[in-house]
Amino acid sequence: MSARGKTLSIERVTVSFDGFKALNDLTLQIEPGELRCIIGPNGAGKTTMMDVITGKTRPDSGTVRFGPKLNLLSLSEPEIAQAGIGRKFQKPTVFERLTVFENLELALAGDKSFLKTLFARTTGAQMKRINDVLDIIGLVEQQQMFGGELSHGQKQWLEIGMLLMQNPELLLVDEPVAGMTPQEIERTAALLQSLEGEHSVVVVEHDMEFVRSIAKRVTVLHEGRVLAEGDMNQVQSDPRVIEVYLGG
Amino acid sequence: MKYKEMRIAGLLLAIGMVFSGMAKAQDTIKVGILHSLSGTMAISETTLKDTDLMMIAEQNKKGGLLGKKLEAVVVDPASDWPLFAEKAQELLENDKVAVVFGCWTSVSRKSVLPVFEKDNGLLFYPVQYEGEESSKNVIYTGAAPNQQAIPAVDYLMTEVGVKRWVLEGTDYVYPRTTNKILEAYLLSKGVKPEDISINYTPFGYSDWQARVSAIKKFGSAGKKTAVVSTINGDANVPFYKELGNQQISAEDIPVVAFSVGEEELSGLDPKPLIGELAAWNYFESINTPENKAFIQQWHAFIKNPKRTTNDPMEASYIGFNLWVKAVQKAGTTDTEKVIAALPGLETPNLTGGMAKVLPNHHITKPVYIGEVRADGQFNVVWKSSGTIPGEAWSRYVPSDKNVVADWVTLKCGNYNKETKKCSGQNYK
Amino acid sequence: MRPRYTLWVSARKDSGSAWFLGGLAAIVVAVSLLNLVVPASSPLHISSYGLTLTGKYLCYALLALAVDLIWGYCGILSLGHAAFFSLGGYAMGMYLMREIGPRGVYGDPVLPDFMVFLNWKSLPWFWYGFNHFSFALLMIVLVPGGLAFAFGWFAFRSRVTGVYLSIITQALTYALMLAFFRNDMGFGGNNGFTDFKDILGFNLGSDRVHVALLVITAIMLGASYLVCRMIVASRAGRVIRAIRDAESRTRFLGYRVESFKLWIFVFSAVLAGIAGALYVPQIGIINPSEFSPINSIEIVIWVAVGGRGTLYGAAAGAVLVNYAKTYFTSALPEVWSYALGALFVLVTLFLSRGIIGLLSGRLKKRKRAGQFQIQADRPEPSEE
Amino acid sequence: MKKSFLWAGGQWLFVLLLLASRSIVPVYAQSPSDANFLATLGELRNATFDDKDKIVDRLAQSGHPSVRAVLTAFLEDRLYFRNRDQKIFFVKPGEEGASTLDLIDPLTLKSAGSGSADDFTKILTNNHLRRVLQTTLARFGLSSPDASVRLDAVRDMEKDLDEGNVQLLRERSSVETDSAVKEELATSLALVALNGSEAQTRLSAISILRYSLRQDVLNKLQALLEKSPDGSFVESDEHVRQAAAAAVKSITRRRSVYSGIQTVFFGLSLGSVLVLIAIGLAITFGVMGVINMAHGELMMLGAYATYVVQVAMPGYIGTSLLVAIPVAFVVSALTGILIERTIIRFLYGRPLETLLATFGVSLILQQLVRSIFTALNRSVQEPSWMSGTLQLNEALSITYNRLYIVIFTVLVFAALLVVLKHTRMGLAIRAVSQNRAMAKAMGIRSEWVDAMTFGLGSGIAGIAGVALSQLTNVNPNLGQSYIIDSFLVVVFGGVGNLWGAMVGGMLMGVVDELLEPYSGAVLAKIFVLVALILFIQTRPRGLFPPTGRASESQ
Repeated sequence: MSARGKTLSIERVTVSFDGFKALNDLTLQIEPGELRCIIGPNGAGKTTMMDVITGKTRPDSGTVRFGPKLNLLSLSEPEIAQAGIGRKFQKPTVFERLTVFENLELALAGDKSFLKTLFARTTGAQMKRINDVLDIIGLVEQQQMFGGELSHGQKQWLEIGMLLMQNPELLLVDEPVAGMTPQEIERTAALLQSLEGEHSVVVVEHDMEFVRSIAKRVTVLHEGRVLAEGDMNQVQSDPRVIEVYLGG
Repeated sequence: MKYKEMRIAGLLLAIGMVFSGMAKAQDTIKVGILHSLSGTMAISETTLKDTDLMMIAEQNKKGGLLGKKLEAVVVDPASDWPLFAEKAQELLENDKVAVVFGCWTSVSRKSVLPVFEKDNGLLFYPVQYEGEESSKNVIYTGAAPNQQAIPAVDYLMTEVGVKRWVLEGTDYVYPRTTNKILEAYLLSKGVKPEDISINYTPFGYSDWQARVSAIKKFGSAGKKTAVVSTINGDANVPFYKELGNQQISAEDIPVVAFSVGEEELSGLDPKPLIGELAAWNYFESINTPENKAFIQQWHAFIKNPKRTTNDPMEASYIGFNLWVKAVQKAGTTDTEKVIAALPGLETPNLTGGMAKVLPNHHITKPVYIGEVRADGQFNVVWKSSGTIPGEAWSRYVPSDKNVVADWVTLKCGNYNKETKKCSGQNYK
Repeated sequence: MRPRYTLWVSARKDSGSAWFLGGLAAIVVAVSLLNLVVPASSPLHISSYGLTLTGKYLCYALLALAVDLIWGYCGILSLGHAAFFSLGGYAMGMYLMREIGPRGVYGDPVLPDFMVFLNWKSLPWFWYGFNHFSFALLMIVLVPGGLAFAFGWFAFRSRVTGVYLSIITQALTYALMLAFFRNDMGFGGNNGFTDFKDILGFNLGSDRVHVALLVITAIMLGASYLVCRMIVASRAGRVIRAIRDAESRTRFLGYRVESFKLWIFVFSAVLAGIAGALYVPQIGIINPSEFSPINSIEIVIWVAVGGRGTLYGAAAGAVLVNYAKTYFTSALPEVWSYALGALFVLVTLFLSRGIIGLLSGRLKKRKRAGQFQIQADRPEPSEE
Repeated sequence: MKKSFLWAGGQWLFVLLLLASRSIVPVYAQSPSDANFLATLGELRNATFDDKDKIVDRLAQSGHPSVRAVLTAFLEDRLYFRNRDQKIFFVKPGEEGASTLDLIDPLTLKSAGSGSADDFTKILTNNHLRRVLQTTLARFGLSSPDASVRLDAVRDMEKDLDEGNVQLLRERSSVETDSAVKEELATSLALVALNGSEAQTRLSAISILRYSLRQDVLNKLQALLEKSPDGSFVESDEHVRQAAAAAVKSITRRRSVYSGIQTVFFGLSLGSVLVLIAIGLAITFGVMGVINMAHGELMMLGAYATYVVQVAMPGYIGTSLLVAIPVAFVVSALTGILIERTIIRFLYGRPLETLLATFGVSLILQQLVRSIFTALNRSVQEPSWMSGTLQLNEALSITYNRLYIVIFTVLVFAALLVVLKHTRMGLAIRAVSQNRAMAKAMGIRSEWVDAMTFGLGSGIAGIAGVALSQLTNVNPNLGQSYIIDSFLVVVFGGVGNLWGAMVGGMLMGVVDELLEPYSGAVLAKIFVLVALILFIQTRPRGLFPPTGRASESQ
């Protein structure tokens, strides 16, 4: 199986933490512009997979390619981020002692070396971009509040906003709607879908309702490997999946 | 609320410090005391602070000086050398003290020296030291190398028949100079270089296992061997403990120390050390009326009949008495006049004989060699005939050969008899 | 949008700067005049002791500034800054020693006294060049900077963080202390350097020279303050704070955390070195105990007392604590450790944002920011 | 185990008081008169040390029954004369510095009442004289029923192998039964034989000596191989030289092996000190994430506790040390708990703040001790069973106090492991350190656990203090000199890992001691520090990386 034309292709990746295989010969591909949902019980390896892609964890074996040839395993976290992969953590991590505005500003795409940032001036275009995103994530009012002062939901939004600022080719979104109100969830869904097409989006989520509302294609992970893949109905009718979810 | 109050408290505390108490009443003669009361040197120096306070109290009992009471100004340079310089400056410029008694380590003296010479102050320095110095503004009442080290080595060579020497010291200027002088001296006496082993360890060195067994080995070459120790303060206790544990008795390899006295011994169990030697200009065990009186006075003042006395205390005692005599002679506390009055003055030692201020600002001292005995005191096993004049510059160091210090006629602390030059002086 | 943003920044920060720079200028001018113009007889006269003391405080303030930059803003607690300070000091000291020339005790035209006394025949190679002031200046920057670069390069790349970093910086300064205590090293051993005569031909004994040094120190302090201010206000400054708060998040945004840390660390080390270099000629002695790890800890405490993460606070803290030390060691020589110890405990317990935090905390009580800062001192949520 | 006479002195007197009445083996048979014995003794009063030397000899020759008692007393500084009538007495042992002396009559050896110290003058000895006295007295020892006393006697006589001594040794060797003493006698007689005129005697002497490990034997043999100034060999006979050369070779080889072993032991003992000062910290710092700058002062308190206990129970030095262990633990533990309750508990999760606060505490504790005990060193005595060396053979001896400290460290470490692994408290401690919230949820009173944990760590610091009191100065700065090392050990080993502290400490100790002979103390230490810095680069979390969150919370 070749990785031609794929945005992301994970091949036969195995990660084991002292004996326990978090990822077991996992193989997975993401098409350009695709919105992919990944579900699975706890310990299925969802977060570990994210870690491998973003360079946080190095696999024992296997390859991870981004675009036609870029080998992610040889890159550091910052390089991977620069290459165009953005990540939102499961537990929202924004910079608590920076303002919402500053949080977004730091996420701006562009040269991120020390000297450049030392003399960087925020250009009008960048200003506009920041304000657009502020509008999208609905934090215009709170832009001078500290990250730490936001509600949980707002933090989620802010972090998504930071993703948008990076304007990455591939977004990895880990449990975006945890702790959100139904309205917020709806807006998140809308937002993610709006991204579909120009970005590839990978969403890891427990909330089945939410997944159903956005997902075209769903991958079920179990014990570190792909258990089933397909649209929501196929997946949910798959006996193995049912077994895992009910049994697990 | 509790927080709020504490915060205010904190603020007040802060403000409180911003107002320092300065000028005090001027109808007294101020005497500065510059000894570390905290930090590593506190062990040794606190005692001298108390001695000075005792002497001042005594003097005031006698009605003070020139009809004025003496007022002690005590500061704590905290064993921090730059702080010594700073505190010296404070004493001289802010408190306008007439004289300062202080310093222990050579580096603390070196650090205050420029201050005393700039402000033309007067310092009495009460500790045995390496020499190589004579300042217009300092009176050295401790032993110079020729008043401690040389006699000790002589004793070991002649009386004990030592043929092989370990010069063991802490790595700083006093041991280095002393050992330099001793090495030159030993070689001049025909000791072979391979029979001299010189070694230095850092301050507060506590793991002596390897060193002591090395000494043991060096000492087992068949020739009578002795250790000349210039090990400083803290490192001594573990050193002697290790000697005891590796069972090197004084009969096998005697150790003669220049910085271990009654007070240091009071810090450890003397039994393993019986017979170890020390060379000083004073021993508490020396039985003279003056000494008895001094010891009683000390016990009364410190309210502890067990506290020992030691050599630097005597040096402080002598220094204080000399200053008093000088002030009385000059009829003023003006430094210039007092310094001029000092050379030639005499005051009795606690152990007999007179301490006389020499033109080189050092004094004459008797030399004693003692052996540690079971009660932590010393048996005097040798004493110099009469007193020995202190030499600022050692005749055994080539570079010093022609250098003399003379503040009476030459008015110079570093005068080269050949080149007729006076070098290394700071005062105008 | 933008103007509002910047306005808001200045509103939040620069009142402090104004106070700080103004106060600094005022102090220096006052001290200088009271020393030079007012006659010694007058009670208002400030002795050269007061002069030296002020100079020392300002050097320490600069040092505190350096530490606050990396600790307060980048979250790197260096327990080794005394090392950079001392290295700068030694570099200056070596120049001053060479400057003594033949006026030393042993009158050797080239060798400093302690070398003559150790029977050294020739100058060790690492002393070459220090007879030129310019070379010394270069070394004052290069030596601490170079060491910091070498050290930081490894430490930050291998992601040594938190307590581990603090402890190995401590090991670094400890090792240097031991090394400099050795007489064989050629840096004067325990005595270090002292008894300096003059600098660039100006007699170090005269008050005028000390005033000049004081002014220079003040200018350096002010300038360094402004540079630090510029750095922390820049985007890089925000990245640095981001690193402090959530290091790996910053990585995922594409920032090379180690290089940011490294540059800030080096810059801070250089500032410390300069502080040391200014310290030596005013105090008149430099010796290995300056390397003592305890000193490094004390620097951190100045910053904490003043208020970390506010540059002027750190500087103020340095002056305050050292003033307290000067005062106590004379006023209560027997028990001053109690007072100082208690001060440290109280400050950490009740003023976790330091004196400045206390003051500013009152000013913007109603401001959300004000309240929030207090929460922000809680432990950072450990990542993922 | 060799015991110098200074220690044996006490027993000596008793052995002797028993024998005194019965016959003592006379040195040279002749019946002495008390009168000229007293007269000779009297000459000691104002003789120079050289004269005293001769006088002692004459006394010994006199063969008077009480010679031994008198000379022993002289050796032990217990010989006085009364100023009033110049009469000579000696006093019971263990009365140095006492104001009244219990007198013993030198002739009858019976008690002769007592008198004030001021009325008496001590007759002084010096090193040389004491050496003479020892060898003299050793002759009496030769016939002691106690083999160890005989062994000491032989060893002392070896130090001065004059005709008389050699004669006595020969006689003894013919009747000696104890193997150790026999061997010793053989060696020393062989040493004498080396100077024999017959090449054959020298050869046989060498054949005995080659099995010895003694340094002086080695020197003697090496001397044979040297050339005298005129170029000719000191030892004329070719065969003897070869034999000597071979002997020297084998002796040096065996000695070097043993000295290697010794160096390693030095390392372990230094290491065990490092471990001891670090494990307490491994708990407060490792498990709780508290950077306790007052750790050193807690050790200091332990040391002072030892001192106080010892003062409180004079005459029971040995026991007092054992008593001190629990006392020190309690003292330091309570202090620790106090610190934790009043200060540290407000600072959890902020390790750097704890550093600042506890630094303040350490200043206060130091000053406190300074105010109570003064800045002077306090003398903590060493129980007799801790001093001296374990002489494994002539080349390898291990000092007891170091040996005990190694053992002590291992015991403390083991005890700590048991507490943490197999007690409820230990379980609670580990639970809280790994997941505070969860532990709370499971009903563990984390407040209480924190206090206990900190108490435990502090208490162990106190115990370390007990050990340190046996090695170094007991003064207010004791803590300062160890705090940095203890932190380094913990970080090197891996924060929060007891085994890490153990392995790390021992490793640092051994490396240090191995380097020292070549580089000298300071460079060795510097090398260790640099190596440690580099090591942390490769393993940023130490030898045994921590599992708990303790080390990450900042």
